[in-house]
This record gives sequence, structure tokens and C-alpha cells, in this order.
Amino acid sequence: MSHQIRRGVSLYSFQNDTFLRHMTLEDCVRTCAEIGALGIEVVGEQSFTGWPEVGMPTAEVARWHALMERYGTTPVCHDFMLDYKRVKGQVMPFAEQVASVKKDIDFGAALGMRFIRSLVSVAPEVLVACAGYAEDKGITILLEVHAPLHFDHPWIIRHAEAYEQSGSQALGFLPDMGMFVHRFPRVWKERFVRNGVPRHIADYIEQAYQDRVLSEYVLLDVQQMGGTGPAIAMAETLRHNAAFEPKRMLDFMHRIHNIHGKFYEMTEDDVEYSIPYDEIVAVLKQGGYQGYICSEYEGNRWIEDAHPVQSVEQVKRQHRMLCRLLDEPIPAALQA
Amino acid sequence: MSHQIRRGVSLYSFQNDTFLRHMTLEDCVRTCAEIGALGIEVVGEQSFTGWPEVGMPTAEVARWHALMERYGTTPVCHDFMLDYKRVKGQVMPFAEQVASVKKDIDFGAALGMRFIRSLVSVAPEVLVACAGYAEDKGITILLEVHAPLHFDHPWIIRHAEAYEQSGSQALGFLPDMGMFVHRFPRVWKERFVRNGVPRHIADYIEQAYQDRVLSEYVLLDVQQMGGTGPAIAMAETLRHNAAFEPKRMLDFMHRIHNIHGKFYEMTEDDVEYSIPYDEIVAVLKQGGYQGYICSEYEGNRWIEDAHPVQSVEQVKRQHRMLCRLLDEPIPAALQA
Amino acid sequence: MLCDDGFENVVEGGHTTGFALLARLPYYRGLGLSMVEDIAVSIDGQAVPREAVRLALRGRSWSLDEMEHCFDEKWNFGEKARVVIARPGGLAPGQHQVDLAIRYRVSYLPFVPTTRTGRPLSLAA
Amino acid sequence: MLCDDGFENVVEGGHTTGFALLARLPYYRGLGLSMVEDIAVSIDGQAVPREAVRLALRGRSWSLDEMEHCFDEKWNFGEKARVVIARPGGLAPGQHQVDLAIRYRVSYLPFVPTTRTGRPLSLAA
Ligand SMILES: [Mn+2]
Ligand SMILES: [Mn+2]
Repeated sequence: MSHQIRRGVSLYSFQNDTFLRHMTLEDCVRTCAEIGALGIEVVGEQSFTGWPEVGMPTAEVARWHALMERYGTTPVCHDFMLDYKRVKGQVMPFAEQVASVKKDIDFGAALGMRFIRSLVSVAPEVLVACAGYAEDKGITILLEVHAPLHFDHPWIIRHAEAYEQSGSQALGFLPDMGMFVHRFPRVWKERFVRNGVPRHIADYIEQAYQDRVLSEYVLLDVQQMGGTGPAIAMAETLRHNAAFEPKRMLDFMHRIHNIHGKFYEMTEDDVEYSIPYDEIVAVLKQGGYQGYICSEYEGNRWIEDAHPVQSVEQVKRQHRMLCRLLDEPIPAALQA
Repeated sequence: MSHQIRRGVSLYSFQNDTFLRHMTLEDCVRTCAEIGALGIEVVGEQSFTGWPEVGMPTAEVARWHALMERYGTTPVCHDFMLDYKRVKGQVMPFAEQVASVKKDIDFGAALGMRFIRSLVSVAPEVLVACAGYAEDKGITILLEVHAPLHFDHPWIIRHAEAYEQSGSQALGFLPDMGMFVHRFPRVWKERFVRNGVPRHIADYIEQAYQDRVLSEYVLLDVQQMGGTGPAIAMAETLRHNAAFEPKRMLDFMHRIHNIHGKFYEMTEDDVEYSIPYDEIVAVLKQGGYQGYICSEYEGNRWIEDAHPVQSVEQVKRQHRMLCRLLDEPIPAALQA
Repeated sequence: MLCDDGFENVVEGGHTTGFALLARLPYYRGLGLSMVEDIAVSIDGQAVPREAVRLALRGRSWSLDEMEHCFDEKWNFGEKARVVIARPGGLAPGQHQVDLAIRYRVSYLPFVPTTRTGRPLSLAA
Repeated sequence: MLCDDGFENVVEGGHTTGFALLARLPYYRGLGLSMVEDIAVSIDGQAVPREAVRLALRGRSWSLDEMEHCFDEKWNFGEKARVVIARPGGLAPGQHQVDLAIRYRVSYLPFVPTTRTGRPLSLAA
């Protein structure tokens, strides 16, 4: 089945390496280009300095364009934050939120992005108020649909209705595949065990997740098993994640313009341990999705206490998987 | 649009009156017959004595059939409980759960019911194991889909998949309209205020519900507003209820055979204050639903501390509304 | 839950062996006795020891611990049960503050509910 | 979060006015200083008073209270900031147990996270 789905990477995936200054921005872009992941997504306040508080990092923006040029990569999305609690004890007034988003539209445009990503807790009215401005700058604002939210949650329905009513095509969605965790991630479970969760309780929670048991029941059971602290925290993850269905994206596909390829652990045989990417890609093909799947490796925080974080290797494994699922030849840099 | 939706009542609606012995079983059945609600649903362990612990209440079953005969009403559904924690500190073994459900199939059949209602926490394997037995007895087992669960929750998806795989038509769903609370119920808010929630916090929670805000955010805000005890309990209701979409029933309509017309408050102008019944009935018509909508009044527990409970008047108001939505003439007993 | 009627001393063979009150299970259906975990009574602010409490239904009665293993009887919906408290000499006539808390195990609830109530009741002379 | 390097006494005009350490914000992006609510330091189990703590970045520095009103600067992603603690005479050379807890306000989180770390560090002679 032909499709127009392209591979990309959010540099968020290399956060462990860039945080410790083991990789520079250029290292990240080069790595992506080598593995044929030509779409580059960034968390603006991670990959650039001073934005937005100090202002536009003009020199860094110029360097960014030079890197895109040198490695033939394409800017895809600037993930912005909108700190509406910037002032302690206050919620940023509506007009200031709109002004803040417009600044991030400017920054996205300056970076040559097609999209900027809004976090899910932003009110729809704020984004609708920015739609015209975004259109003028060639930017589409994408609300990230992220666990515990999902496409049938009233908050997302409210956003979808507001976008349709606005009549603007500069508003859309960016689903994070962390919504579709179909098995309790192995790296989560082992971290919780290292944190002190008794093995039998950890096994119980993993099985309850597999059985799709309602989180409230699991919490009661774990308490009755004598679970405390870390065990309760592990059970609480079931309030946050649930194995929702990838096909629920189909009703919203006309508004989906970018995908966060969230993943926690790619195994040796290039399979994501808990997220069904075969099902996900099949749905994206079926829905005629046109855009990038940008890797978002988030396993680092779960293993950094005990294992060396190998972000690049993990991203490579995911892209070998994506080549397979997208019927693409495996580039040399990805040959095992 | 012609349809085959009929009106019924779960005698659960009169629990306040039957608990206090102000109404007998016959009073309930007569009241339903008078208002043209000919489908009668019961919580077996509410409307009959001794079941299941003491055994089949044969005399009461005979009287039940006499009442159906006298008032021309139709037995619809026996809501059974399956107390899998019957023995303290243990979960009832699988085989015993299956045996217990089969006893309730017998009781439902003895009462002339078409359906028996399983609570949502029962494992699908248990119900699938009873499907054959139910078929032989002319019974269909219906899993009640009840807030906080909804048709896109993985637990319900797991049940749906198990039913399809079983190949049996004796397994289905009974959605409770409490899934579609689109406005924070007035009777809940006033009860919480009487319980001590400061008015400004209660207003905040009501508005947050209207804005479809994720429950975790509301809980944090209420804590930061100094909310304690009752205010936290009020905010916690947002973990339980959410304004899911009635149209999500359409994908499962072929397995939906009964409806719990849950309601908390029918206003003077025969409108349910927080549940969109116009939308619900439209979806049921669109999906070709054939069966009863059985009133399930649950407002009593929210007002009994301060107001006289008028279950019959509330059920009458709901049925005036249903007549309007189902294009039925209003029977004399329902004329305002 | 706590009934006005039936609050009286219990006299057996001329001896006042305790007192009793009538109560209904605060739940929308009857419940097997094995799932009624506790009936906590306090009189005038004084908690009654668990061992002193018995539940009587239709001619049979159980201590709270015996109820845990009773699988052939249930406290029916809206049924007034007699809660009998052993206390030699019973209670003085007149008004007493009666507080009642019933804890019952409901399989499908993700918590074990306890319902409390209390008010002054006058002991039948 | 807590760096090995940079743990040293601060000498100004011949006087040892305190000591300093290097730290990075434990978060996947930089954060405006107004949202960094607390940097709690304790040395050898002894908590340092809030007023004694300053954050220094690229030539500027703020007390924790001043940071709350600073809207024109941010603690960048992975940026080593100098945490300066006022203490006449500074610390004795050698090993000290250093514990650090940073609390920061993140708008989209339904809680205010605090990240803690601590280990023995040796004071540069
Ligand atoms: Mn994401
Ligand atoms: Mn119901």
C-alpha cells in the first residue's frame, strides 16, 4: 500500500546525551541524516538557549539553518511550552497566553518549521485566537494528544469542536504513541523493582495491566497486598496510561499532521516492547496520514540509574523497525 | 424516524421508597404500568428476599408473575451482583464464579427475564464460560458499561473482543447513561456545598467540569485553593465521571440490548439537568437500537439529607421526556 | 440506618443482660452476612467492644466474627435487624447518644465502605 | 544534577565568604528563573538557610527570592549553574556530604516536582 509517511526524530530522544554535552546539536542532526530520518523536531527550550525569556537566539537560528543545509534535513516541528504559571500563584491572563503563543509561532517560523506543538493543557480558545497569525506565518499549531488523554476524552473533543468551528486549517493534533501502551513496559517494571517494589506486587501490576483492569481496582489490591510508596506509585501509573486503540485516530486523521513516535524500549529484534507500532503504522496508512513519525525515546529516565543510556542505538532500532513497516530499504547506517 | 425503543423502569429507581417500606413491589409495578413503562428491571437482591444465599424465593417468584399478568408488564432484566469477595481475604475461584453466574441465569429465567446484568468488574472469561448455559435458558448476559468505564476503555474493548471470539449471541452490553454526564449535576454540587465545600470552590469545580479539564489538574487547583475533605471528594468525582460521547455506542450497537436510563435530576420542564437524553435517543434511533430504556433514578442519595425524595415524580418526569423523544403520545397518568 | 423504634434493654429470665437497637443495612440491596465486616456501636460516646455485639435476624443470631463465616443467610434490603449488645444491667432509661458505623465488603467497589450515623435515642422504659 | 567539579570555597578580597557547587536543572528543557522555586542545600546533614543561597549564571546572580521575580533569564537545558552559599570561613577542605533538592514549577504538570540527589564531594583545596 503506497503511503506518504516519512521518518523523523525529535531531538528530545537524545536528551541524555545533549544534557551531559556528549552530543552537540550538529551530532544529533548528523545522526538523524545518516539513518535517513530527515525530519527534525525539537523542544525549542532544549535545543536552543535563552528562548523565550532572553529572546530570539539569532546566531543559533542561523547555525540551525546551516545544519539543515549541510545534512539535507527538514525542520518539522518546534515543541513549545507556554508556561502559563510563569508568575507564582497566578495563571497567565488569556491575552498574555495568546501573545506568548504568537512568539513561539515566530520562533517556529524562524526555524523554518511547518508545525509548532502545543502542550495538551492549553485552552482551545487560546489556540483558536492564534490561528490567523499562524496561517500568515505558514505555521500549523498542533495540540499534542498525550496519555492520560486520548481521542475520546472530552477535553480533546472540546478542542476538536473548537477547531472545526474556527474554520481554520492552521489548527490540528499531534498524537503521542504513548497513548497506546498495550503491555506494561519492561523498563518501567524493572525500575520500580529497583526502587523497592516487591517482585510479586510488580508481577501483579504487570498482569493487571495486561488484563486491562481499571486502575482503581489495582490500587486497592496493591494496598491490600501491603504495597506502600514505590508499589503505590507503580500502580498509580495505571491512572496515567491505558491501552487505548490506535484506530481511534481515524476519526481525526484530517487534523493529524505529525506523530510522536514515543518509545521506551526497542528490543534486540527491533520491536517496541509495549507499543504496537505494526498496528499504529497500519492505521496511519489506512487513514492516509501524510507526515512524519518523529522518534521520541523516553526510556532513558527509566534506566539511567542502573544502565548506560544508549539513545542513538535505541533510535536506530526504532528506525530499522519503521523502515520495515514503511516498506523502505534499510540505509547503510542502519544495517545491523 | 420509526424505531423500536420501548420505555421501562428499573425498580432501583424506587429504592428510597421500598427501603422505607413506603412502597411495595406491587406499588412499583402498578406505577410503571400506569405511566406506560411496561418494561420492568430489578436488582434481584433488592426486590426479592434471600437470593442467592438462602435460595430461590419460590413464593415471591410466583407473586412476581402474578403482578406481570395483572399489570401487563414485561420482565426485562435481573441485575445480579456476583460477590466474588464473598469470603473475606479471598477472590472467588473461577469455577465458583461461573457456578454463581449460572445460578443467577436460573433466577433470571425463573422471573421470565430476557437479560441478566453483570457488573463491569467481572472477568470476560467468566461470562464467556456461561454463554452456552445462558443460551439454553433463553437468557442474554449483559455487561453494564458504567462510569468511569466507557466504550473506548481497554477493559470494555477486552470484553467486546472476548464476546466476538466466543461466537455466542448470548453476551452483550448494557450501557448506563451515567457515562454521558455533560454538566456537573446540580444535586451533586448542592450536596457537596451542604457537606462543607466552600461555594467558590464548588463553582470552580463545576466550571472545570464544563470546560472538560483533566481531573488531575482540577485536584491540584482545588488543593492550592485550600480545599480539604469534602472539596477534595467533590474534585475526585471528576476521576469517575466524564462527558463521553453517546455516539461511541454506535460501534457496539449490535451487542447493546438494554439501556440504564440513569438520571440524577429531572427539572420542572422535564429535562435531565446534566445528561443529554436528546442526543442519546437520537444515537439509539440512528443505531437501530431495539429494546428498553429503563429509568435508573439515582438522585435520592444526593438530596435525602435535605429534601424529601420524590422518586415517582422524578420517574414520571423522565418518562414524559422519553415520550417526547420517542414520539409517543403522553399517557393520562403522565399528563402534568 | 438507625431506627427510632426498638431501642430497649434485653431481659432474659428476669435478668437485664444488655440492650438492643434496630438497624437497616445502608445499601441498595441485601448482602450476605459474610460480607458485613463490622457493626460498631457506641453509647454516649463510649465504644462497645466488638465481642459484645450480636446481629439477630428472623430468629437466628450471630456474633460479628461468626457472621464472617455465615454463607447461608443475608441481611435483606431494608430489613430491620436487631443489634444486641451484651451489658449486664443494660442502660438507664431515658436519652442516650447512639452512634452506629457499619462496614461492609462490596466486591465491585475499589474501597470498603463504612457508613456512620448517630443521634440521641430514648430507651423504651 | 549535582556536578563533581566546582565544589570549592569562595574567596573575595582575601576573605572566604562561603562555598559553591555546580548544578544542572534536572529537566528536559531550560526553565525561566521565576519558575525555579527552591534550591535546598544541606552539607553534612545540616540544612543551609534559604537566604544564604544564590544562583549564578553567566555573570549574574540572584537570591532564591529574587529569582521568583526574574522573567528575563532562564536556567538553560544542561547548563551548569553555580550555587553559591554564604558562610563566613567556608568549609574545611576534604570530603563533605552534599545534598541538593530542586523544586520547580511546571505549568502542565498536575503537581510541583522536587528532584533530590546527594553524595560525598571533596572540596577543592
Ligand atoms: Mn510527546
Ligand atoms: Mn446502572
